[in-house]
Amino acid sequence: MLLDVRNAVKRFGGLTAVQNVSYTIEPRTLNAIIGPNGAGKTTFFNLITGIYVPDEGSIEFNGRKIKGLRPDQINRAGISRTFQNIRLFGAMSVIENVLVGMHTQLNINLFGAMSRFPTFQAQERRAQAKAEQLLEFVGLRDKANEIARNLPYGDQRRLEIARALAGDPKLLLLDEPTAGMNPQESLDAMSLFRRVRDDLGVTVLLIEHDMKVVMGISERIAVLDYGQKIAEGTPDEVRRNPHVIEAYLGRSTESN
Amino acid sequence: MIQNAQPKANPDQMARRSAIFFAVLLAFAFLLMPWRNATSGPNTGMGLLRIGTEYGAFSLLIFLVPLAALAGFAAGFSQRIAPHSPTFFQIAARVGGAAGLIYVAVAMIYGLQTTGSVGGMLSVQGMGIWVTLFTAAGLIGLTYNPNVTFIIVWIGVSFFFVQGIRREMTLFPLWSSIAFPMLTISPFLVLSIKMPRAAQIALLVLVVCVLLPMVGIEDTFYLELIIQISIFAAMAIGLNIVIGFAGLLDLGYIAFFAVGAYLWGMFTSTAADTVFKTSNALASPDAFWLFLLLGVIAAGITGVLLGLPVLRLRGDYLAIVTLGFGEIIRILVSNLSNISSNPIRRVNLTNGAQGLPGIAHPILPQGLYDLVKSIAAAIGVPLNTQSSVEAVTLQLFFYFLVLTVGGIAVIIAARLDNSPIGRAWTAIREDEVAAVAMGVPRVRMKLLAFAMGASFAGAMGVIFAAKQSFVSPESFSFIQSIFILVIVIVGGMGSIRGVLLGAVVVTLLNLQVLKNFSLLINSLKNLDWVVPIINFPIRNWPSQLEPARYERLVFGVLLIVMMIYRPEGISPAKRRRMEMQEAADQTLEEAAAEGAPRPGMDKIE
Amino acid sequence: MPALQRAGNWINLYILKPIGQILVFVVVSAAIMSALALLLGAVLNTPWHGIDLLKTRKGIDLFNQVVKQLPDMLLDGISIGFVYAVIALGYTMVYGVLRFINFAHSEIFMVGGVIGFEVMTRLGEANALSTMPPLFVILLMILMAMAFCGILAVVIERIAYKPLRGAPKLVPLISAIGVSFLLTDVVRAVQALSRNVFNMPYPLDRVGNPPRIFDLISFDPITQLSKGQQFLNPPFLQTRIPLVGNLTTNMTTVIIIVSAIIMVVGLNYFVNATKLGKGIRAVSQDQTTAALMGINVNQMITLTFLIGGALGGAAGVLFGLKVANITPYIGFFPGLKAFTAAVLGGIGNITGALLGGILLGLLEAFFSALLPFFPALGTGYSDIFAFSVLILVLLFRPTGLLGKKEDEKV
Amino acid sequence: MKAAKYLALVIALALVGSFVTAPVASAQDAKVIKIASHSPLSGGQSLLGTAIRNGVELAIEQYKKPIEDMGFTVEFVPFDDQATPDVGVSNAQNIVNDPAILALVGHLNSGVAIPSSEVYNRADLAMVSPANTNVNVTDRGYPTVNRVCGRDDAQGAAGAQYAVEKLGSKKVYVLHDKTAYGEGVATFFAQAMEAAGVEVLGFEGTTEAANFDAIITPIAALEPDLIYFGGIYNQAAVFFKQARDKGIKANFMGPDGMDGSDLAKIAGEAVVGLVYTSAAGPASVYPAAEKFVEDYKAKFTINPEAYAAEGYASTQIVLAAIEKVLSENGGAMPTRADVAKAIRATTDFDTVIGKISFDANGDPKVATYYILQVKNADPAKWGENELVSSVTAPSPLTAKEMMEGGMEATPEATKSN
Repeated sequence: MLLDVRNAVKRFGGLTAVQNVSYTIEPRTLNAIIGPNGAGKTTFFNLITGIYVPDEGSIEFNGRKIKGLRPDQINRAGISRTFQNIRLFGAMSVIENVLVGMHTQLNINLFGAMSRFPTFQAQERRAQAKAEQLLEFVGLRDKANEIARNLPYGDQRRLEIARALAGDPKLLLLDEPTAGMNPQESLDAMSLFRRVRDDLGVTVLLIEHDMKVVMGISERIAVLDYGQKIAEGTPDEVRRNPHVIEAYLGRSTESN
Repeated sequence: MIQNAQPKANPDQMARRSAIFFAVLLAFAFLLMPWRNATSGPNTGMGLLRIGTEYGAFSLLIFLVPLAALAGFAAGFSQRIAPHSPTFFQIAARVGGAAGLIYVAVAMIYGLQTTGSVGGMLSVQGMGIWVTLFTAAGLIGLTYNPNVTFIIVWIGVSFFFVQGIRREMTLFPLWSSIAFPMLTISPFLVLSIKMPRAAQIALLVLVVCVLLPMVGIEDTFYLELIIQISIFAAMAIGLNIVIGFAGLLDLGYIAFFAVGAYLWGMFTSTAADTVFKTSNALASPDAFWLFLLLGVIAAGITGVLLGLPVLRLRGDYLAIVTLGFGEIIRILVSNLSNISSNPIRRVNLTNGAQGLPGIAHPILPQGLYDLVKSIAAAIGVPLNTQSSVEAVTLQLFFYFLVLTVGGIAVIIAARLDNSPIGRAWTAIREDEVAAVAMGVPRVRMKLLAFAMGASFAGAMGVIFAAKQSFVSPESFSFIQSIFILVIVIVGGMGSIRGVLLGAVVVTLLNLQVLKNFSLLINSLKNLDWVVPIINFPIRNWPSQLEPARYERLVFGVLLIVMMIYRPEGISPAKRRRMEMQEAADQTLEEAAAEGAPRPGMDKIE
Repeated sequence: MPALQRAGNWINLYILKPIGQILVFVVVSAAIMSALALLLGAVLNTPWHGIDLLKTRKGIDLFNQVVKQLPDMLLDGISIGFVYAVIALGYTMVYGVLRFINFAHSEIFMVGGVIGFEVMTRLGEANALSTMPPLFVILLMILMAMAFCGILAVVIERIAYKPLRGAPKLVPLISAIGVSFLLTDVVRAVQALSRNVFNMPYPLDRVGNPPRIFDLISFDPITQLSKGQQFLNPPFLQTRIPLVGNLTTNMTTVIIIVSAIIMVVGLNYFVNATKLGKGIRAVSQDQTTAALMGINVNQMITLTFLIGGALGGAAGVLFGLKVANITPYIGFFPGLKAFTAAVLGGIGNITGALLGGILLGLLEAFFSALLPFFPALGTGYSDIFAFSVLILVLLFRPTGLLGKKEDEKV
Repeated sequence: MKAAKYLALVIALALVGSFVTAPVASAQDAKVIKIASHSPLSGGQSLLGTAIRNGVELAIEQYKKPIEDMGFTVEFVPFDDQATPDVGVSNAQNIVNDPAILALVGHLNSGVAIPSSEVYNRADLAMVSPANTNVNVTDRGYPTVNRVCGRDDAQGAAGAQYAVEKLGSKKVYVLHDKTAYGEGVATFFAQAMEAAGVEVLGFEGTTEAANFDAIITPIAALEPDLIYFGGIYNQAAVFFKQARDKGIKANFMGPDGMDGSDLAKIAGEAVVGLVYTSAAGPASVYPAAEKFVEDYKAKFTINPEAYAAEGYASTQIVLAAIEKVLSENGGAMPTRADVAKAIRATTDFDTVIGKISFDANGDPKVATYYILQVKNADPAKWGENELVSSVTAPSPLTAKEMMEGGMEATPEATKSN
């Protein structure tokens, strides 16, 4: 088991955003979390990545307790992510963005940076080469020196993924990675997600609204509603689950 | 103006640009060069404006050439009036240059005549030879690279300009505050103009290690100015790490400077007996180099100590806390003169508001004094008294010391910026949440920024105390922190070159240009000058409005104007320039959407 | 009847509630500070062995001293605290709308003090100072200063800040520093040319005091205002106002506190209950959305500066009444303190500014008054303690006491 | 945009050109002697700095005649040190590089004077200080550094002696402004008081300039019979006024920083009865002072603030020394070293503030400290403050010489009036 969340609870004031959710992920799988708006999906991501600390419950990653660790420590442990509203370092170049993502992989040494010893320079060269590889992987190689902010929307999404992959994560969390894409771009993105898993061996967990994407690539799907996990299983299982249908079609059918 | 020369500029444009500056600078040279000779005796000089003498008439003649070029340029520039004709400017520049050569030949002969020796080549009187060298280099440059011509002529002219003006001249304040800034910004011009790396380094070494010290030996005020510029520049580079790279607003930066200054001061002041109740200073002057290192470390640690509690804060909260911290350090040094329960017989650490007098400077080897003395004699500035030799040598020593330390600071800052650390800082500045999610340890990186920034100020503090030989809390007030902040912003936040340029501009403005303006008015007053046209005798200017009393006002106005017309700073970092550009573009779009006729007038965020 | 009821609600909501809130702030912070001081007095009163820094002066009963000084310290702290609060309102208003520290506000405050001086002196020159009702004089001073400084702030905004909107944060900050340099020197130049003075003492003793008849002949307030005339009445501003028991305070303190309360309540009403106030709040939340909703953003920003400047001007007059002398450089420290107060309370928050001001005033009064009893420390350290408290508060509440935590949506 | 820049350049050039043609030719051949003043002309301390500057200008105007008769032009150059050491030192470098400047009168702040005078001394440029009472200014023993004002140690002691003997103080509270000057003189006062067995209830420094409430509260609680304020009057006045308003009945006392009519203008009745020490002789002792005040008012339309007279006196000494050097060397341009020597040799020279002789350190050999009392709240009658006592104290160096010569060296109090 790569990720093991047990009975996670997160409250904001009176609102319980995540309610007693348990969730596990096997290595090298493609997973999705779906749910209506406000279901607590992003909050769940934030719990895993350490931006919020769960009020109750435990989170284990790769056999190690990560609850209470800082986001950068969790990243170092091997969980990387993208954001719902793209958060690139807008004024930096494309390749610099990827290099920042590599932070945990580099030996950060003040005196190395000041003295530029050969070891430091070699490391920089390696990092540069690896970043270029990653850009190649997501198809941005020829835009390496452009300023991130000037990229078209789809490219920004892909750059965010490249940046997230730069830290050699074991688990990649994608927060609505195809939001705002046209069908062709979505298809490209799906193949990218698959390649991430197949070529790089990275486990993927994504939040997605686009059912075509979700059903097309996910091996397991969990459904959140009102902060609770209401269903989990293969795409087919989830598709047929009455709770899910209810959650998506609204509660009007439920007798009051 | 001509910095950021884009490689894309077309050759005609380059030639034109170069020609115009060439013409302007030659005009300056003609105007001012000969004055120097005027001092060797009454009416023996070749003063351009001594119309009636043969030289005067001659000079006036060749002065007209570049003037004609100028006029032609002004007329031809606007394409609506006449289509531009680059060949005209090239011709004008060549004619001007040729005229310059003739002029220079005359000057050279004159220089040799007056000194009568080849040794006078270096001397200020034999400047003709120098002029020849520079002009020839410039003209050669014109044939293959107008930019090189331009910069060589700029350096040459500004150097002679500085050398040529004398304290005795009535308008000395005016000339020196044009000439010296011209010379001090020349390294930036060298850096900003595209040319072979070797040429760049050669020109930089020429200006920084030869021309500026030469000027400084003759007039130590110039050395003082460069030393202060360098001290502020190194601090501004440190602050730039905190603000420009890591995006943390620090309003109490001067505190770290105080840490370094008091570190050296407390241990070597002659007041050490009141400080530590010993009869001798605790550290010998030889320990200076050790203390320079200790200053770096102590300030770095202080930076971490400040950083630890404030890292949770953002933006303006950080600003007020750092401001408070700066005040705390200042109040501490002014209060640590009494840390026992007996108010009168006190245990004294910093000598309070009295300040620490008699701080030691490092002892220099005797050979250095002799060397400086002989160099000075060689360039025609005999140092007669022992105290003047000492004064000049010390100033030169501190000049090269701050230059070295400042240079190291620049290199470190540049290397950090272009390293994983610098990238992490930029990432934190751009988007803290995303940076942390990418594994950047926020706290450690911010602490590092604080510590690095502080350590530069600590080193400069030690040097400052040794140079001033006296420190008191007055040097570390809030306004000083603001002064450094102004340097960073005016120069161009995030850009190392910009910050250096900012230090030059702001420090010169404060210490030289504004003061000289006051002095100029004063000397015009002494001369009973009457302002032409309005016929206003300047003597009647009320003393309540004496310019010396309103330097701050002028400084304030300049800040406002600067921020309005060039908010990204004089030489902005590429990233910043882009951000500003984007803001402007947005405004344009908005304006276009609103159908506003004049874009950029009414910006809405 | 419903109309009356509505009026009742209105009074409750916009008058009584804020006043109640102020009262609670004052009482609670005063109580906490007093309790702490008494506690410390009791604890440190016994010889504090070993620690030289905490030794009290010989022959001083610290606890008794605390008890003896307590009423004075509270009054001092509260009265200066209200002045800080009024200045802090200016910082907070502008910050709330533009997210920008208006460094020139301390100079606007200083100009307010100068206007107060000018009004008072001119009235004195016209022999009106002594014959007009004192409260009217003070009202006139405050109103004139408010009008002038409000307009001044708007002009400054137009010239120095407006062209910078949209630029990075630090750019208007530097511009503001430029403005503050400019203002001090302009005031100095104007005063030097017009009156040839640097110090601008308020002729406080003359308010409401007709001097004896022969003093009226050729009265020159600058040189003669403190000539030692025998006044018909005791100076109005020195009138003692009885408080609890035999504790009294003077008229100046009462005027300061009352005017400050009126201004806070008025501002509270304006911002929360009027249409313009809602506009300002909308702009402070989100400029773009506000503009889309048909709010004239520029107008609202101008209005904010007008109000902020007016409050700064009023604070200048109150400060002048309190300290009796204004110079062109007087603005810096109160400005700094008020800014600190605004941050302490939570910058951008009107009630926060008030709470921060009162708290900072009390802190300053307590530390300044009690530190002299520790010979190894002394008054000089009071600012260190004040700033330390600020840092401590921000450590536990990073957005100030009443500041709302801005949760970033991730 | 570019066109505008170039155009601006052209215009600038044209302006420069027109400037050049204006006043160049005149005064080029005349031999110029410049005397500089160096004090804060901008910022919060500009009031006193300007007073020094004005004093120097007035003295030059009035006494330059003999030097100009010898074929020199005497010019006055004011410098603004902004009360900041860095600016002071930078100006100092500017000053020493102008060979025409033969002597300098300044500074206001000892914190600026000490580092700046290091620069002057290396260039043999004589400095005469009108206001730096800090002991470190002259105790370094530089041949170029002199002062006409008293020393903090002697002044503090003189004040203390009067406070003990005449005011009969038993409990004193000492306050200072946390400047080198204020803290220095207050320290010596407090030490002298304690030595005399007076209880020092408190010794506090504050930079507060406006609201003294919180500082006054503990003073009121301690009930001293004398409050000493080591500082400058525009801060002290506000303090004294607020202290009286708070019902404090103690006597007030201060050093020569209290000597300014604005003290009475701001504090009014509160300072009537205040006693202050001053090294500058009052008009009743030095009649020349009266004329000085009139001339000053006529020229600058303002009352001379503190240190204006000292600035004037310093300039008198400087000009006399230059004149002496000129008459000795037959009208050649004097060297700075000669001028410095002549200034140091000043003996029994009559200035507007009294007779001055310098000792080997540049201190006045014998300084007389006048103790004056404010008699009237009317600032116009500031000049009528009553001289209640005077104390003559030799400088430390002179005292040492006297000791070695076996003479009586204790300060001697003389009853006057």
